[in-house]
Amino acid sequence: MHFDQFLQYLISGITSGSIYALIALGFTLIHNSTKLINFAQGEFVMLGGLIAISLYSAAGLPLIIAIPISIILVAIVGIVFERLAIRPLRNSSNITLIIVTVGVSILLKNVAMILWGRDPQSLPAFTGDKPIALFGATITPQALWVIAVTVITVVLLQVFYKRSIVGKAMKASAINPPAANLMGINTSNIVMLSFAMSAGFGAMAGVLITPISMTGYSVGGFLGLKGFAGAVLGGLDNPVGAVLGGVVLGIIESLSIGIIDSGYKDAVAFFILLLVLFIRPSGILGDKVREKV
Amino acid sequence: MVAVRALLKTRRTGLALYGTAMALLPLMFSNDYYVKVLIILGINILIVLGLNLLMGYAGQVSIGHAAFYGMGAYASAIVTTKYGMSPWFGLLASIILGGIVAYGIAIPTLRLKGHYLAMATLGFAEIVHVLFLQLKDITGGTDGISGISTLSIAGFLFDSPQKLYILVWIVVMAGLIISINLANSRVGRALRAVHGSEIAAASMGIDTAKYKIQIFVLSAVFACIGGSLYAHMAGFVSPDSFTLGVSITLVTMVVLGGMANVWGAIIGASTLTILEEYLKGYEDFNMVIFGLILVLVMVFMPQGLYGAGTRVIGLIKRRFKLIPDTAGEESAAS
Amino acid sequence: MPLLEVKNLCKQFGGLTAVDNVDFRVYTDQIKAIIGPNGAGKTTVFNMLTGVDKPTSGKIVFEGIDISGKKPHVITGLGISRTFQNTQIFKNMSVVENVMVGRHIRTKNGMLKCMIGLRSARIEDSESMDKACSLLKLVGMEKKANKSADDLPVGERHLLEIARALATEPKLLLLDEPAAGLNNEETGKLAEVIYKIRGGGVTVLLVEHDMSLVMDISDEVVVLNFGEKIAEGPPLLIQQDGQVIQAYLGQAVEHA
Amino acid sequence: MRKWIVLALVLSLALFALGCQGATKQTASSSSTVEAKKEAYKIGAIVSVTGPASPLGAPEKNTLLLEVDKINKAGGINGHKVEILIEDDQSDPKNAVTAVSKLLSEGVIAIIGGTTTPSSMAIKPEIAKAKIPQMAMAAGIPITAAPDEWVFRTAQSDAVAVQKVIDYMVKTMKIKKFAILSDQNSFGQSGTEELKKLAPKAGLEIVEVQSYKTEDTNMTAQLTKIKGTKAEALVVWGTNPGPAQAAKNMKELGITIPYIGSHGISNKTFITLAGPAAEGVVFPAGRALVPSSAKGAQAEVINKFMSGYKAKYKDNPNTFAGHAYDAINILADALKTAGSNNEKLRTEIEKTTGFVGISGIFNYTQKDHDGTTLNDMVMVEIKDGKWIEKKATEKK
Repeated sequence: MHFDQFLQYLISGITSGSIYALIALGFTLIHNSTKLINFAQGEFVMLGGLIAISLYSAAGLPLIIAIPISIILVAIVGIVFERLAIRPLRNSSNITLIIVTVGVSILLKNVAMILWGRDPQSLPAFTGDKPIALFGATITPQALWVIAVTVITVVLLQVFYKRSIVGKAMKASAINPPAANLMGINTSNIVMLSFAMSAGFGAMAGVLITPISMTGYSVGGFLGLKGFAGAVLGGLDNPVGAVLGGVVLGIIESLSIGIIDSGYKDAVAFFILLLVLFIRPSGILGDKVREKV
Repeated sequence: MVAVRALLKTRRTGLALYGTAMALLPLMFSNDYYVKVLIILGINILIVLGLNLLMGYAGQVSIGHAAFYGMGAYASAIVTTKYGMSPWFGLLASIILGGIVAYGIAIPTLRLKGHYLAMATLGFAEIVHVLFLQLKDITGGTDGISGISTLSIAGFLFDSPQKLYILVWIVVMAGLIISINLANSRVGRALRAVHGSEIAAASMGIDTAKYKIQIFVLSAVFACIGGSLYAHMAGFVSPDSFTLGVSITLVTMVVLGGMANVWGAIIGASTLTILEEYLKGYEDFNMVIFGLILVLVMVFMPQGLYGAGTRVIGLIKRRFKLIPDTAGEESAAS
Repeated sequence: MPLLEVKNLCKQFGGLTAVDNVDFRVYTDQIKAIIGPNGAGKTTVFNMLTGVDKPTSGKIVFEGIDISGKKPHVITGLGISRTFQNTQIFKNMSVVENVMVGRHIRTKNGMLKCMIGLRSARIEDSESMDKACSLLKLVGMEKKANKSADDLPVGERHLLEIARALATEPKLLLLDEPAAGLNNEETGKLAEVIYKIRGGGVTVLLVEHDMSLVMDISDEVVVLNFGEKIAEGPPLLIQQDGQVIQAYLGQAVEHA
Repeated sequence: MRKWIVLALVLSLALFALGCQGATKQTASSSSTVEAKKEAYKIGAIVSVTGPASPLGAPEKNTLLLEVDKINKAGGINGHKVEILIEDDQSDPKNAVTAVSKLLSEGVIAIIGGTTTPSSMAIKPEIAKAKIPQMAMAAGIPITAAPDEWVFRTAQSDAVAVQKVIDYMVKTMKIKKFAILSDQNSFGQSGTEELKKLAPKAGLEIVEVQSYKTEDTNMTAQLTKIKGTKAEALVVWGTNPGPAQAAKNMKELGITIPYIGSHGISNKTFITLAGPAAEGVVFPAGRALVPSSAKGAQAEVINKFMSGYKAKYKDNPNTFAGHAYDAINILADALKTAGSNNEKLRTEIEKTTGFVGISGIFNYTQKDHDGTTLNDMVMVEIKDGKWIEKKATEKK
């Protein structure tokens, strides 16, 4: 393998990987406040992309306005979702809640199919689509957008968790909801906020990747799966881990195409994921949880 | 003691009732379609019974049982079409293959907890799915395998849905009896203990790893038998039938019916299978309605259909003072 | 020969030393208590005795067998059973079923026999049931046998755990703060239960914060502070030990 | 406990009864129930209206409803109205297996379907057992492989489309080496297998075979590998949106070798999605795409169908809609002379000659159940966002 080829695989992997990373972040957010896996996470991504497309091409709004509106609308969807389907069940078992998110995901996906049709659609790249050459490899400006936003988001999230009161409250309510409640934290609002944020992040990811990969009603399941895998690989409770996991997953996929065979890329990626879990049962950067008895 | 005997007796009456009813059901339909739906229903019940033992009793989530379902189907398909062996060898092969693979994957995987375990089983199923697609010489790739022969006993061919139905329901009844026996036995309690508190279970002398692996293998074997029966009914298998979506549907059946209850598994599998079949006519709105019903049921009946039913019956009993208040408390609390 | 001998037991979590070079012995038919302030390493010692945690170094000898680092279910089989500070009852089962789980190690029917529902499995099951009922009677909970364990108040959860632990037919019973959350009357009952257990030939080692209970029932007391043993002896001596008073009792008084 | 069992029983029975009733009601309402003097001809169809194959199946369903409506408005077939019962297999052959029994129990005289190769294969044995004609709309080779007494196909077999592509590479482009990038679904894999089989016979060398999952968001890694080879052209075999993604990624990587597509991209969606990257893409398609390439009668048929479809569904029909059109109309033609007798109907379909359809001029025989030939496809190039016929003679 030539160096420029290797570099291209790497760039290709990082491009897909940062898409997975952005979605993985959404998983971490909800997991960090509820210990839940939200199977509808991918649908937020899909909704974000499709709403932005409609605002841009049907309503004729400029991107800079269409994008924030789309993110806000999806965040509202997240809030409604939490209020109607998650909140009534806050005393139920985790698996029950997960099945609810599965139901919501089926619902959102198929409503989107009726609203937007079956064909995927695209958005123009934010800053042109002329590829940038880099040591014999190329990268698109939109991929740089994705990478930059991922990095900025994860830094801001770290600051948010470590410095802000709300962020600390979020972590506290995940670790021990009754105790957090006693400390005067409104855990119910915290959960709602985390759903809103997670949905918003999902929508942002959707908007960012639509120019790269196009968005149709059915992309949610696939992207959600990759995001979930990335989050688990990195450690579900750690945003930095989620980003790392997503990017590593993307690079593994890309390199396995280069070295092995594209038909087996998903198998290779999941195989490595399993290996990592067998060695580190809580992901690369995940905390080892000890049960207190 | 008396209570235990009484319980055993009702259990048997229940089984006999359900068994006879299900055996008589196809007599009501001369139509192949209904019988085929009943066969699929039977296969789903079998798999969900096994998955319920794993998830509901032992508390270990698997989002990868479509892999075993598929492995059972492919093993049968390959053994009968490629090697021309008797379908019974196909069934046997699928049980052996499923058992060995499940055992191998269970040892490292079941050390994981919660979502990590869920992801690992999911990843395993995705790998198996890729293998179905890519090992073209063995599996036929996307086109799948056709021309799978039908089962027969001593010259009696199970070549019509009505005949195959009998076999499927015998298998389902066996699965049901096994599940009921296991659920209320020493091993069943050990499994529930692992679910309730793994650390306490270990301190009570339960080899938690061993039981987790055993029940995983058992549930995988149930799924493999289901797959094998499916292959011989349909005569055709392809990777499209064993996707992540199928794994998730199976988990949904377990939770919807009510976990850790054998009858809950039956209710869950029956409701969802029939609902899916019923909604097919709605085409574009099919899955919208399906998703909506799923969300509504879970929001209003978080214990699943069985749990909600017990509660309603408890309320009715108390309303009409059929039983003293104290006993009512018990069912309301559970 | 002591029933249990702990030699130079150490446990480190990362850089933190939770248990540091602890020695003690428990003799048959004793009631022995381990006391110490929060974070002294008492529960960690229990976790190592029962195989939940592996010792970093040191030895645990039970009836002449080195059990350090053995798996929990193996140790239970040898005759050590325990209860938990944060009760670990099986909430998904009824009270009597909880106790029946304790019979697991003393019964034999495996997966296959249970699946088929063999007669031997059923006979064994009803024996487990009888035994469980008699143990519930011992702790005074026979009336709640068919209740869901999840509905029990804290105090009864501790009693249920004791019954469950006894069902494994232990030679040594470890009780981790059994009196936590109990009122005076209940604590009195608990003391009676513990005496009855000893009367039945089971040695008891307990961790407890309730000083009056400890001083009342224990034959001997071990005091831990910051993972180290600072004193060991009969309750009366311990109460007068300067180091103990300084490190522990004084502090406890302040807190009280 | 006992009450529970009873409840479980009642519940499953009730739901089941409900299910059966509801399902039949649904099929009735989706068919055109026009008062008929003679008994209506019931035709069944198994189509992937939802699920991953829905971009193919949904237009097929639309077309079937449209055409049946047309036939009935024209007075039916010899006075018999046509009733079409459409079942959705949700792109899973498992559902096709139950759907076929449902249709057979309704007493259909022929079944159109399935949309995909696996579904078509899954229902083939059952239909053959019932001895009624099956009109498959999928391209996989094994569908019309023996035993093929009862199955016909209206999609151009993959062999035809692939041969067209190979001829184009050999005769027009005059190249020796090419690479393949295909979807991992049945459409892409069937095409790949056929390319692997036919290319060596034409003296072509396949230097690289890559694939992608239908939902993949980025194909630059696969393309990088192809870039490193000596391929002179890239053949991309898949349905939307994959091939559009590939076209865009090729541009980004600066890969300049020609892009040859499959008939899976013979629709406007590809041009919309790929944008400027679609320019210069060449692919095989039925003549419907470039009506000017069709002669006389076929041009008229195509134009009429396209305007009719557009008027009703506000959308352009794609290749797959054409397969449905051909299937229902060939059946209708055969029914005219044969009536509903199954043996006669099959013989009549086998006698179909010169049927002017969307996907080609169909000539079935007892041996050939594929109907179409190389001549029924043309190579099409995308220029300024429009389709033009790429004449084989152009470069000579």
